Amino acid sequence: MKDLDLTSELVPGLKLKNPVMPASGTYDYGDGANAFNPSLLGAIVTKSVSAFPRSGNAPPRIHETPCGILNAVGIPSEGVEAFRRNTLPGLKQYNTALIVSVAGETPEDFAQVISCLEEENGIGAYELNFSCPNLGDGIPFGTNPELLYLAVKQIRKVASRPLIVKLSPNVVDIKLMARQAQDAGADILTVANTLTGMAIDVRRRQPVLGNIFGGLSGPAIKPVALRMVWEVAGAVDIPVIGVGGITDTTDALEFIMAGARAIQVGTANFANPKVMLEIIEGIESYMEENGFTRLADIVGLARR
Amino acid sequence: MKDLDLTSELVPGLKLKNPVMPASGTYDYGDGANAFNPSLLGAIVTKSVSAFPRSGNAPPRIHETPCGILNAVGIPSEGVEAFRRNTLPGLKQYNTALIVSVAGETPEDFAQVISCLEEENGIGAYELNFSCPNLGDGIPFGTNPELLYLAVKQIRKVASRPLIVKLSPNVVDIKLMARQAQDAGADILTVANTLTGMAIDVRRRQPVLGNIFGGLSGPAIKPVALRMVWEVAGAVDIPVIGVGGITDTTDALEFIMAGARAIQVGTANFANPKVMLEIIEGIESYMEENGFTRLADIVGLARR
Amino acid sequence: MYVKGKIIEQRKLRSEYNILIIEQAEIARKARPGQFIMLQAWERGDIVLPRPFSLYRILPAKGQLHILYKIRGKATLEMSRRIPGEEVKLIGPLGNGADLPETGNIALLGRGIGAAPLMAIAETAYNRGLVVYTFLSARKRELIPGVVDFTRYSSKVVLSTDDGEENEGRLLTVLLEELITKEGIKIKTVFTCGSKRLAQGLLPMETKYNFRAYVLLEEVMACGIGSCKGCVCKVRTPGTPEGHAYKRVCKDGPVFPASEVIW
Amino acid sequence: MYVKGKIIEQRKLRSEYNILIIEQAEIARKARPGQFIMLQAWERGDIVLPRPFSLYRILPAKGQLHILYKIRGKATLEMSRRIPGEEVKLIGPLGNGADLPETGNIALLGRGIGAAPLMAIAETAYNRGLVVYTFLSARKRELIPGVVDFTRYSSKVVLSTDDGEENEGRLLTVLLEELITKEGIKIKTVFTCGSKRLAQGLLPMETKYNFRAYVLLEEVMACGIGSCKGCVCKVRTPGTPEGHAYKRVCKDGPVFPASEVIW
Ligand SMILES: Cc1cc2nc3c(=O)[nH]c(=O)nc-3n(C[C@H](O)[C@H](O)[C@H](O)COP(=O)(O)OP(=O)(O)OC[C@H]3O[C@@H](n4cnc5c(N)ncnc54)[C@H](O)[C@@H]3O)c2cc1C
Ligand SMILES: Cc1cc2nc3c(=O)[nH]c(=O)nc-3n(C[C@H](O)[C@H](O)[C@H](O)COP(=O)(O)OP(=O)(O)OC[C@H]3O[C@@H](n4cnc5c(N)ncnc54)[C@H](O)[C@@H]3O)c2cc1C
Ligand SMILES: Cc1cc2nc3c(=O)[nH]c(=O)nc-3n(C[C@H](O)[C@H](O)[C@H](O)COP(=O)(O)O)c2cc1C
Ligand SMILES: Cc1cc2nc3c(=O)[nH]c(=O)nc-3n(C[C@H](O)[C@H](O)[C@H](O)COP(=O)(O)O)c2cc1C
Ligand code: FES
Ligand code: FES
Repeated sequence: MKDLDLTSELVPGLKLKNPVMPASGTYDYGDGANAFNPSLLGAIVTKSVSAFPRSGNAPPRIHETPCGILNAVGIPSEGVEAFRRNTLPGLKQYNTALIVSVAGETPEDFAQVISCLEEENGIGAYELNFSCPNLGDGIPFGTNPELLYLAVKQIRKVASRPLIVKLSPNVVDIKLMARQAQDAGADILTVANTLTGMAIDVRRRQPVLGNIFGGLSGPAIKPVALRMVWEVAGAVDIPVIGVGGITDTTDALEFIMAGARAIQVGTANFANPKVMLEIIEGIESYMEENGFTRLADIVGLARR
Repeated sequence: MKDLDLTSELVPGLKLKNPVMPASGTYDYGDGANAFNPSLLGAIVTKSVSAFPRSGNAPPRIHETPCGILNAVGIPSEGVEAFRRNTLPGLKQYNTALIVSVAGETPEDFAQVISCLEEENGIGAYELNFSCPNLGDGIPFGTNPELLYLAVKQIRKVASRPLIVKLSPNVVDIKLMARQAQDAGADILTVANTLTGMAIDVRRRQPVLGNIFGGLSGPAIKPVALRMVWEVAGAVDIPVIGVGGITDTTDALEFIMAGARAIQVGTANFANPKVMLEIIEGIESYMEENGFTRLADIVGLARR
Repeated sequence: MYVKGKIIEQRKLRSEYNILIIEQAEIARKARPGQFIMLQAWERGDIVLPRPFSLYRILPAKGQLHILYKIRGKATLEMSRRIPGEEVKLIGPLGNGADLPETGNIALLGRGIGAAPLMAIAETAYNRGLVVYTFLSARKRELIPGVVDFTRYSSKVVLSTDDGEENEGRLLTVLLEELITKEGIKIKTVFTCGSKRLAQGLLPMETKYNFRAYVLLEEVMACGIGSCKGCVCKVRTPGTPEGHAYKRVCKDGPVFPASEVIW
Repeated sequence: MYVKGKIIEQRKLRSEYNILIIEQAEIARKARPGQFIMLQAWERGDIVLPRPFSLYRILPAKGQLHILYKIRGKATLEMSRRIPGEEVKLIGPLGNGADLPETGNIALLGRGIGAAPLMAIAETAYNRGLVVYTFLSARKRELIPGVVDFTRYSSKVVLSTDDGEENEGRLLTVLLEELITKEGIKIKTVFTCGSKRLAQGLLPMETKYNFRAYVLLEEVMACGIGSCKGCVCKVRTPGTPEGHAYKRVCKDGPVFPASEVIW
């Protein structure tokens, strides 16, 4: 076991000890509730932080669907100032890469959050959440190729650290979005966020969620997310982090074999708070049993 | 019970006896294998017919995913001439509306199939399958608003019968696609086809499906399809047929309350060949128990 | 804490209620009344989320937890199929729990399955020497669970059913008011669960009779531990621009001062 | 035909094999050997599709169907948990079935679970007075199912295991050839199932020894009744531009002339 190399160097200076990390907004750090030490993760990823405090959507915010959940949380955030003061110090204590997820409605919002965080040390990368279907009304720029390019370019200017762009799956051509992000200066891509969905309560004769629409996550969307990871990994040269419905080691291996150099686990944390640890161990066992020594040996294996 | 009015007049001349019909490509008519008499259905919908014979994709074509299936059948078709000769006569014998689904790679393909079918009687409407992710390589015109408009306009010219445009869900803005179809002359919209997905066989280290990509259907996609029906029903004036993951009466009622004037059942037919009959009866019971007399009373109920 | 537990007993009550008895010593030792657990008593299948259940009884000596539950949908149906010896997974104990006064009388007002968390409060209060008055309502008599147990821990158990069989279906708040005014009993703290109307009915009584009313809220939960921000309720929060904020039922609650909740 | 059936017995064999005995008189009356059913022996959950299983034994007199199955994934695991008295849903009988010759000798060549449909063929052939020679292989002896039953219906049962315990792990086709050449037995029809290599090995023998070889194919199925076009295999088809076409295993098969299949 000691010869196994699970590290994944996403970009110079951002080398993960293993390829498993939580998906933004789905995992809590360090208040005793944790089922294992977050320092064991390949990275920790924060809930998306916005420039100013936001309260999020009216409840109900969660609804279970077949093999999935709809969430209409709507990115509540303490705002970047409070985040720096209250939350960040705790997160820096873990002995692993720290990725701060950033949300906003305009490129300026993102730039503002990042400018503020640039003064901090101990942050490994920013993940730009361009894909939240719960924010605002218009088509978010996460689904328009030109706007995406311009947004990344503008944000790139203020960010000295690696930029991860988290893409929305609610698009025609994810490859195009990925190339736009790469061309505008993204270092890494996370593929993908939630699919927009809804549910109706037939008894009450109205939409279930307070916000009507929500983001669909969980095993239900895995085939779609995996397809997008496959497409993007073939379309860009920068690393891809795969996310969407990963619930066990086999799921994680599917994403890695499709070309993902790291994976995120979201919804699956709720039912099994130890699932990320199990997946790290599962990848190790898989590599050992199949004679692989480096994680890189299995990245993109199904494409060859 | 005898006072219940389940009819749904989609357009003048196309009045369904009830709002339940099979989704194209998922139901077989009349070779003794049927679990009930297809004449009881609101309509029958054929497997998509193309201009010339097509053999479809290499197997494996089917793979089960959590609460869904991927299919990469790829629209095999006997071609419209053989369809007229061999298949159509049998379908005309049923005492219900007949909808012929049409597939093609170019608007000309569609026009050719329809021109050929215009000479036949007994057809109630054409459903244009613009959304098959398994055809060809480029972005199909089902996902480009301008191309969709032009295609429908061109096909409209040769079709004297009602045109149903079946939209692809793999788009940013389904409302826009719906309005384009309406403006170009579509009479009815079917929302929506399958989401593009894939699966990897970790043991064999390669994609499961012969075609790599397939269309995701079944309960997994229901929240996404329902959201699109809700959006489209609010964006156009023409009737909407809802489809995607409907497996029981409650699912069907969700789509109807979202604004669908009829619904299609696909994947659910495989496990329960009587499911459409059960849904027709279930809608009747629901209406009776809740004091509704006309189907129209519950269409869009959750929007009010 | 994410742990395994073993089912000791699956007890069917009348109607759709069941009691599930789980052996889980660690949680039983740590838990306080008013807290809850996230339970998974089924294999993955199409159910993605664990489900929150109040602790109906906490038996640290036996290392047991009792859950009183109602069969509502697919998760609770699956739950009702588990048999003794089978394993379940639990996250807990979760939530703030109920703060009992040091001395004095408390009143518990529950409707239907809302009685569940009140039992643990009754038992704990009784054991600490507080005097407990319990008021329970439901559509009909058989939908009021645990009356025998409540009687053990309460000085008085008052029932009311919508069908009029018990107390002519009168409001529990009115019956509480009668206890206070007619019998001259002083109440220090009230806990209520299971009905928005009940909680709202207590509000004008708080100052009038000088008690503090707390409500145990429910909201759909994903994580149960505060991370998903899914389970919020609107709570009066001085100092915020709007004067209110969303609080997480799972972490900031489930017990809230009734007067702070914005329904 | 879409019908309900009742589980009569769940029999565990050695290894991962089970036999499920289902009471379903109508299908038992209509079915022919080589046909299959689509089975649903679980509640919906996350399993969307019914699963195809060959008829291992067809007992019209008792109104019973026997399914020999191997636990592979979630559906077969669920199946193995069903107990006598529980209900299952079936679609069937499906497929073309095996055409037996009027007279003469037949040979059956099966690998692993591929033996399942061969049993029904063996039994039917035996009952019609045909002489049956059975050849079965697997990795090891305990993975060859039903040897006792095969012995009842066959003049000879020849085994071969990869671990060399049986017949030094020699190829079944070679063992068949020995039967024909050394023992002078004339074979009219061969059915094979469970191994592509086996089926291909038979091809050069067809003309040499003048028999017709049929292969029972498997492909992932959704509907089982011919409507979804999901379960195709490539079959030589004179008259088509390419000389071959996709045929549906569920409706045009599962029994195909071995020489027509393009692997
Ligand atoms: C803090 C708390 C304590 C609770 N204590 C009890 C208890 O002691 N006994 C009891 O019977 N019930 C209790 N509940 C409610 C219980 O969680 C639901 O009845 C259960 O989740 C229903 O699941 P289901 O799949 O059977 O029903 P479903 O068909 O999924 O849903 C039925 C209804 O249950 C509620 N529900 C569904 N999923 C969730 C979820 N993930 N979280 C919360 N509610 C949900 C929704 O209102 C839904 O409309 C409690 C809920 C909370 C939040
Ligand atoms: C005509 C036919 C007859 C068969 N007869 C038998 C039999 O007598 N005994 C027996 O043990 N098995 C038989 N099989 C195979 C059996 O259908 C699969 O083992 C079963 O579907 C596996 O389901 P699972 O969920 O347990 O496994 P999964 O984990 O879902 O899949 C394991 C493997 O089973 C196959 N499979 C999965 N789903 C299907 C499907 N819908 N249709 C067909 N294959 C599938 C795939 O190759 C897959 O890789 C037959 C298959 C066919 C097509
Ligand atoms: C409750 C909840 C909250 C989420 N919050 C965020 C968020 O703040 N920022 C973000 O980028 N994604 C957020 N997501 C999306 C997840 O990070 C992830 O992309 C998505 O859930 C798909 O992965 P999964 O199927 O493993 O959950 C959230 C998802 C859920 C379920
Ligand atoms: C096996 C299979 C074949 C299909 N063939 C067609 C087709 O020929 N034309 C078409 O428009 N849609 C086709 N579809 C899509 C369905 O008509 C339907 O839009 C989709 O499956 C979603 O509905 P469902 O979730 O109820 O299955 C097919 C779907 C499946 C599963
Ligand atoms: S359930 Fe996740 S924050 Fe409360
Ligand atoms: S399984 Fe549907 S055509 Fe064979």
